[in-house]
Amino acid sequence: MSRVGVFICHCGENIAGTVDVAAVAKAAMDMPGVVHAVDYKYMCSDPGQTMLKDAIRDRKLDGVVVAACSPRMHEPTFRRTAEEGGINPYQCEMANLREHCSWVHEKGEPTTAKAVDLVRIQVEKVKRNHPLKPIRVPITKKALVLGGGIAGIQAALDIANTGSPVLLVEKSPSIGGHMSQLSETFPTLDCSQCILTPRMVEAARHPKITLYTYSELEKLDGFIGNFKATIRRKARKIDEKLCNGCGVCQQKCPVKKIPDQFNEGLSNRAAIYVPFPQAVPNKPVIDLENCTYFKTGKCKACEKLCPTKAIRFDQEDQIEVHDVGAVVLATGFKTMPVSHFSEYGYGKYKDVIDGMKFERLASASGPTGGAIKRPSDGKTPETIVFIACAGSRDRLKGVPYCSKICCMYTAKHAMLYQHKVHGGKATIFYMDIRAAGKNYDEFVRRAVEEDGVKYVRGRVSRVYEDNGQLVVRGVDTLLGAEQVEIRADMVVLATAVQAQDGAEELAQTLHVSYDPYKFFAEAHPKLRPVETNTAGIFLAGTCQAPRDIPETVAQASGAAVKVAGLFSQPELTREPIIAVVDRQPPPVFSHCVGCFLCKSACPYQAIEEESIKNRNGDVLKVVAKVNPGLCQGCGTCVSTCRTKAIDLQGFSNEQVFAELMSI
Amino acid sequence: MGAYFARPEGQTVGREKRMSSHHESVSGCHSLAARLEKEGEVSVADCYQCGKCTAGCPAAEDMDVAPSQVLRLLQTETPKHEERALKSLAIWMCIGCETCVTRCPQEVDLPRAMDFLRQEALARNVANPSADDVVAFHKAFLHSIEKAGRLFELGMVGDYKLRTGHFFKDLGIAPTMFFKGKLGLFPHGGANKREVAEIFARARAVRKESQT
Amino acid sequence: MTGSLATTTMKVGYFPGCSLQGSSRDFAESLHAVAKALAIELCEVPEWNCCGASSGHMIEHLVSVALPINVLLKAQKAGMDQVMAPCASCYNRLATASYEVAHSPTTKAQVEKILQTTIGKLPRVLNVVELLAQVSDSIAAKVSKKFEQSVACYYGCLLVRPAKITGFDRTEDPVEMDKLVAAVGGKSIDWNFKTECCGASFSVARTSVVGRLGAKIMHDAVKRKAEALVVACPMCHSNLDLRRGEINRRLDPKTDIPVLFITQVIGLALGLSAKELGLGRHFVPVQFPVKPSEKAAAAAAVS
Amino acid sequence: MAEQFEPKMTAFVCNWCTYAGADLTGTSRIKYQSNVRVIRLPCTGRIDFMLVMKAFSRGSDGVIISGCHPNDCHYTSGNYHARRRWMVFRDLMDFMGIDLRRVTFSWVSAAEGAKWAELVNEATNTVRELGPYKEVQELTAVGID
Repeated sequence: MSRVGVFICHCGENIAGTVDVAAVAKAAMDMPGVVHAVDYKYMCSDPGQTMLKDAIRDRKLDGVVVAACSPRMHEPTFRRTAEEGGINPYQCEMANLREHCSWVHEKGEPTTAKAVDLVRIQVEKVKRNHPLKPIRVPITKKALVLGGGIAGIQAALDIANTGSPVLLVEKSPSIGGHMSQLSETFPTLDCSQCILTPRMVEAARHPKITLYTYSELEKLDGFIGNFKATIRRKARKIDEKLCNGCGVCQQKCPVKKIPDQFNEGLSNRAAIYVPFPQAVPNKPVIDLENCTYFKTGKCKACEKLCPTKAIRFDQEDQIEVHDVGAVVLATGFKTMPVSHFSEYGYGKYKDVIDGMKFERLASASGPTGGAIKRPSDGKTPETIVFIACAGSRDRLKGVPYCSKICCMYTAKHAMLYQHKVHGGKATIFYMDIRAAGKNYDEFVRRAVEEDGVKYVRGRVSRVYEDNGQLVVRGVDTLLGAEQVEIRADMVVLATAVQAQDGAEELAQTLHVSYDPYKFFAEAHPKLRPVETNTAGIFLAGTCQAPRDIPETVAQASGAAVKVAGLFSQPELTREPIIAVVDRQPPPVFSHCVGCFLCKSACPYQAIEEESIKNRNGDVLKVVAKVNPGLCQGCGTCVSTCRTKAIDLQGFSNEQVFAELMSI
Repeated sequence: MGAYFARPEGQTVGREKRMSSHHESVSGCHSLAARLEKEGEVSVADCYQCGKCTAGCPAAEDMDVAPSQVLRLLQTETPKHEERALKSLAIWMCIGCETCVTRCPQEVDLPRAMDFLRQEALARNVANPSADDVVAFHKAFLHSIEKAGRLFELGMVGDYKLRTGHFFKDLGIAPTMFFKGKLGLFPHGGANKREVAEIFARARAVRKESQT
Repeated sequence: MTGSLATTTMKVGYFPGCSLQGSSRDFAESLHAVAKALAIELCEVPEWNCCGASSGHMIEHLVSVALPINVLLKAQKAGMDQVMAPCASCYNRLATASYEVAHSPTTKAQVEKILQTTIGKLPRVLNVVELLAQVSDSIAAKVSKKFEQSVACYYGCLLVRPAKITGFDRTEDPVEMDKLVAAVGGKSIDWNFKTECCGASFSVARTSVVGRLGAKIMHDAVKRKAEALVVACPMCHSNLDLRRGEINRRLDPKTDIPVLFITQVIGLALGLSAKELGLGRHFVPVQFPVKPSEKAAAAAAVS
Repeated sequence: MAEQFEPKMTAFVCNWCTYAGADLTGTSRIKYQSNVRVIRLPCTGRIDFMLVMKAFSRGSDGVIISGCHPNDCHYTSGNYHARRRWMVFRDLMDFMGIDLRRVTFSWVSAAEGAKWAELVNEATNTVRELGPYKEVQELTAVGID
């Protein structure tokens, strides 16, 4: 005969405001097996938990139901408390009275009735719970970092500095990411390259970091502490050991007219190329689409002229499999493509460019050596217009969210322009200036007060070309919405930040959740910002949401600490929510008939065949056996089993049926 | 309602809730905004005043109140501002070219709102006097259809002139139009006049009851 | 597929609209002539009524939905699965009305009450450009006299906006008419005001507005060496042709480039006569600078 | 006028997508009808369709089944098994005379709080239209269970 205790949480007004908690407690008292039922303001508070512990002792409870928020929130908390109270943690269940009841229904009788039902369901379940022991599994203390931008580099360095080895995987030929393309950075205007390149080199040199550039993650199997990562190292078609990065191949390559991605197409590169001078590693790669040899079978100029004979036309992609214990996702962002802004002539007029292009124009290492020249004719623009929110906060053509970084980098762009083009006129069309950050608003004010940047509050409706100039038709809402027409030499769009191409597919390979805009979802919006719903996989930087460099670096370090914390434990304890095959005394041995449907259903190859032998070693029966190390507890086998010989601890048939019976 | 606004999944319901409830504060007296949402299925709350509509409006410079400001006047949900919107010349200068709604980041159907305001202005008899000629034109136009089922241009223009007294305007082109066979002297048959007249009558009836 | 459509007679529901019976007879004439040449049979919607045009939706919204739906119901009764409305304004009203009843249950209920019937699946609404695009292959095949002028295709408002109703994928820079012009050997220039408004229904009541907007449009077209404007909307045509005086008062130098309906352009290329195409009805006379090829032809004729 | 019939709805949801999604519905304070009682399972793959039968025999008027979208399953393929099993089972239920309009099978991800509310409301409304599931309940009354 079980002695269950029920504890109903008010969660301040969150639950009590809608649900008649006292009534629920009273109803609970009448449920068979319940010997103790109380309601309290904050169950998760210290006195609340003490109350729970005391009750377990004094009322000799063998099971507790905490009716409060979502188990996804506090189940661990209360299970720990229950354990401290002296019962097995898995004798504690939670009824979700907040997320699934008080927050989603109007105050009233039916809502309270539902609350009672939710409690009854858990009471019936907990009566049938069995004490379980957490499973202990070893940890591979090696981390995989996906993405070699500033987020990935920072995370890799921080993890490596705690002594654990790191694989840093970057899909392009060099690490550095978007930050390596930036000219100066807000709010300090220090040069991006100057602060980033040392980090890139440090990462490359670090004894604990292995760099996998021009590589991609193919597959990730396993679970926290025990992942298997399959990595494809794309063929650079050169021998990295022999190549000394002298660059002769690039100079001699006959194909020279390929738009240079690093310079956003503002300059050209060869078919064999190093993406940019400070690239890490400083080794070229052959781009197969454009290489004459791969197109026609002739040329091989680079091979002939390479002083170290490092060219390898026959080199193939390599697949490597690595054991890792944790994964940090730092795959970054992309900016919204041209197609979205036909009314701004983006993609039609050469001199309507986006922010990244402007960064390259303003960058000392850029195609113009840092001089602001317009792409069409190389003329220095005397008037320039910046359009904020190009695609951001635009339900119709773009994305509804705010891209967060545009206000600041647009102010920076205008400032850089004013510094570089004396007497130039910069105008910014904006809706709101979102400059919340240390020294951010000061920075924007500086642009206005010291550099004379004109801010016009209003959106631009159209941009068209006329006599070699761009006519910008906007509005000044602070003049009671008066139309403004500016003839500009160049227009810069602050295009929206979007999730990286392929983010969705990656999320699916890794089983992490993502939001409607394909940004990876954090485990909790406030309290678990760098974790994902999948244990052992963490987030850093813009793959989770638009953010600037300081935030990105902070989050990357945060993710690193989570990894370090994980690696600091001798071994992992895992929820004992796993399947078990029943065992019976001879001559039955088990209800399992050995059909092994379960084996074919199991996604983790956790089902093994066990032969039951007699003393003389003759096989009497072959039955299924679950490998607790591999089983993840999805329960697919349970519903597949014909004889109900497999059951899932914590969600057993008995328990689930009991839940149903109680409704 | 949702049909008019395509949104990423995971937002509609929340909005439905908000939209149906956010006017309850002004219970009893129905603000124009509330009625526009009910009768015209346009939510002025969606407008965040970026001004893109005004920026691209071909008629803005003939307006006394900019298009985005017209919406602003409705957003306050105060009689004083609503009256200013109804009495504005702007609502009559709107050509209905749909440029604004084509570019509005929030998909606010401003032309539809303008239609609503024009009807309301006429119903309350507060249409801006300097828009008399525009009003006259539309009335003459519809009157012609209501009578003949199809437009009789010469008749309509005549009617318009009577309503406005612009007797000599356009006399320059009329004869040429006539001789080039562009101006018929008689109304066109073919339409079912009675049917059309009834449509007008019932439409007005339905509109009335929809407001009560 | 389009090719086959044209070789066998193609039937399509047809809603002329009021202005094609009056101020835009030239549009009607050219349309019928071209349709005939392309073996397209235009089946007029029986007993059709006016769509209400701008005035309808501007001051009596329900009427502006009920009238077009009434037309579409008649078309449906006559067994038409698509109705082509040459006038951009009519097209827009018909399309908008069927969009509204399809997407707003309230409006649907009201209109059903007004028309005292239930509204089922309505015929699809086509504009003239869509129709011609469907048979552009056979147009190209039938060209007898290349239309060698370089023109500015002017789409205006009601043909392309709003996209959710008209379904034009490039609302800001449509190319459908340009393609047709190219199909008959013409050159269409790239310019700025393809979809800028010309004043539409203000032609009578606010001629000044039409003058101002029209001037802006003509100015850019002329500056970019357009020898003619090509339109698919009676209102655009009358605003830019009929009101040319008003426009020229704001232009220096004044311009006398003609405004042609897309159907007239195609008609000329198919070798139809100026009379058949109603060119004589224009205010701004339709004449083009002589092309070298024509010179050659003339010379050949003489010798 | 008689009092409106309020159906008993039972939902079987997976812990990782739909349960989380339903939590999001809560955190975003999106209201929906209170008829539904949620049974939380690790994965839709765990759903033994005997559970669905049981739910009906225990007096549920309607059942909702929801998990991760295809490809997004936390356990790689649980939802595929569920879907496959559902396909087969649906015919069986149909054969047994269970009214399939009373069973809603859907995907709701952890980010689709609003979708959960819509799903519950639609399913509940449909079943409310259909009325109480007398057929089955009478059977169970006479002891077939």
